[in-house]
Amino acid sequence: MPASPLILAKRFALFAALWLVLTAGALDGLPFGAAAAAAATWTSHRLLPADRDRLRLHRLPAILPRFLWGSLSGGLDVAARALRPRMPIRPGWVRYRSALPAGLPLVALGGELSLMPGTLAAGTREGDLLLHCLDVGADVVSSVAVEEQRIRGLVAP
Amino acid sequence: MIADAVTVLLIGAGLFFFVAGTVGFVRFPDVHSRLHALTKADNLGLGLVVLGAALQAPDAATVLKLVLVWLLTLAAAATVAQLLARSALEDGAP
Amino acid sequence: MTATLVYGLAGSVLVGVGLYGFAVRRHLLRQILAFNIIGSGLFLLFGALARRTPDGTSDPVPQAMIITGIVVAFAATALAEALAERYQELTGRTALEEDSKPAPPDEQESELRG
Amino acid sequence: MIASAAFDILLCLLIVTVAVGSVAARDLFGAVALYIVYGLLLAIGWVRLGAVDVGLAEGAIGAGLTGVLLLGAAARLKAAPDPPRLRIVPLLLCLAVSLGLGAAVLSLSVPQPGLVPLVQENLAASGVGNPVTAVLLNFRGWDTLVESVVLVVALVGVWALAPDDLWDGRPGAAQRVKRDAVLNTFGRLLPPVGLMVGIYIVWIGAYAPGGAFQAGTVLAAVWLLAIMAGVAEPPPVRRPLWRALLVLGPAVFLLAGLHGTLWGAFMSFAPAKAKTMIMAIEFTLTLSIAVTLAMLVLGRPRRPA
Repeated sequence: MPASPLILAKRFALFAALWLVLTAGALDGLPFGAAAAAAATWTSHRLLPADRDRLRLHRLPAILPRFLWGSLSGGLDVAARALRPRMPIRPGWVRYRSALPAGLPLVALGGELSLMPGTLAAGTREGDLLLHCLDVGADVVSSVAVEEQRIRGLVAP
Repeated sequence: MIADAVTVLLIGAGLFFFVAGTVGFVRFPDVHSRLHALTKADNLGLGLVVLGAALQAPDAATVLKLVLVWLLTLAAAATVAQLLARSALEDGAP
Repeated sequence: MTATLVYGLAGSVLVGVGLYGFAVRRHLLRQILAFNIIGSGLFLLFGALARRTPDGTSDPVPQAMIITGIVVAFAATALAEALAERYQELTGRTALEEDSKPAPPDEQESELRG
Repeated sequence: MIASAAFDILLCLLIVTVAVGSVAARDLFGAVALYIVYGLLLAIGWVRLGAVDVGLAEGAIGAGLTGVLLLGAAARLKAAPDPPRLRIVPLLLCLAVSLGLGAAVLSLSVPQPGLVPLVQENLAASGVGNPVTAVLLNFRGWDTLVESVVLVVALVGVWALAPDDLWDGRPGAAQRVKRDAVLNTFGRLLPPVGLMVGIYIVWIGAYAPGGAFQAGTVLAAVWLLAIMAGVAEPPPVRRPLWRALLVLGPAVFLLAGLHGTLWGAFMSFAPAKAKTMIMAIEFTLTLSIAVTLAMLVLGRPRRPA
């Protein structure tokens, strides 16, 4: 499998940045950091071949505000439902046919949905994403479609 | 002084969401609804605690490290929630 | 000083809890768990006493010995678990025989050969 | 002061309650699950005692790896009927042991400097700034050397329990995980990040809490994750390279100790060289510990279920 040097370099830079965050840029740690980042890049190439660009991390800042907003409203929503005496939940299942391919893109969508208000992914069945909803009355499908677009921008199919 | 007050406020709010998530975990009727309570409320709770702790951090590196802790926990929560939801489904939970 | 007392007493109680579990429960996995509770209770007792320094810093020598102990306890747990599993494969049992009523010797032998 | 004492008391009550729950639990799975919770709570207790190195080791090894090992065992061992019984005589005996230990704690609670001044005086000569690492790898390097050998011996013991016809096999049982499933994808993403964190924990061990055992556990954990996710295969127990990895750390440790005989005595490091020696031992030991711990969790070669 031909590895793209550019993608390997990007991954190396990402791991090196992780090292700098962990060590607060300590100078005597740099040789160890370089070796660690090289080893991590090799491992990541073994596990996820660096033949195409899978993550477009430069798009992360663009979707961050909505993610934070979703986290906030998801937490508030579930806290309100849990604490109210009548506990207004209507749990149920929704199947969603996603255009995203299996593997990282679909798993990323499932993970994202599991942190957003009202939805929880439970893998796929016959290619459909199985979603557990805390309130089946809400318009789940259209909000899932919005999330799908955001993930599509971040994770290359 | 103001930073200290905001820290107390943020961490207090974070703890509130941890408690709310635990209440949901106890009250909700089935495995999958309980997973909702744990993922959403704890995600927000930890985020608020991290924010509160970041205000006390001596330098930017510590803030970044705290954010890293939050991100890794989120990734773990998002993955484990899916795995548990799947395994409960296959075990025949409604 | 309070921390030494609180955690030292908790360690003492844990040793008792683990010992009781080890004495009363028969399943080998439960005995392994109980043995680990005894061990961690002793570590806690040791670590709490390591905190008796006048300025409240923790003595590093006991800390190092406890870390060594935790790792050795894991190695022993892994070996004990492997023995328990093999014992079940060979005899079909998950608990050692009670000392008060030993199995007849010929039966024991045939089980071990099978 | 009062608030922190209240927290300690509450935490200890919780620890003891969970331990009792683990001993009294009806099913094996529940007993192991409570034991994992118990280990994590203990780790918090260690942090409260100012023993962060121990807290890391307890959380990673005592709760994490032991938990994975025993959850596997709970699935493989039959659940024989074993109702929790209340037996008066053992109860009284165990109570007596606890009371005796408690009395010892009460009688010993006089402030003692212990070995803290001695370690502080010699810290500069040890080559590292973290006193726990200095004790583990320099002042009491003997203990740690023998301990690293104990790990390998335990693994030999586990392997020796394999039936003859399975001896050549891969440790553990084969994992079947669907490609592109959630676990499979996670197992492809996390290991490189875990590798970075593991190497960071060995490196920081020279200055602050961390070190070979905690780092080795992190590396073992991500390797086990990759194996369980079906993206890596454990090597057959006969592979020479992997056997060399198992003994690399103890061997380097032993050589460093022998080198010390030139300087004065076995296991003594010249202060000028101590840092380099300790780093060389720490990194090779981390590698060996990681492989050994993971193989101890995987166990002997097994027949597919």
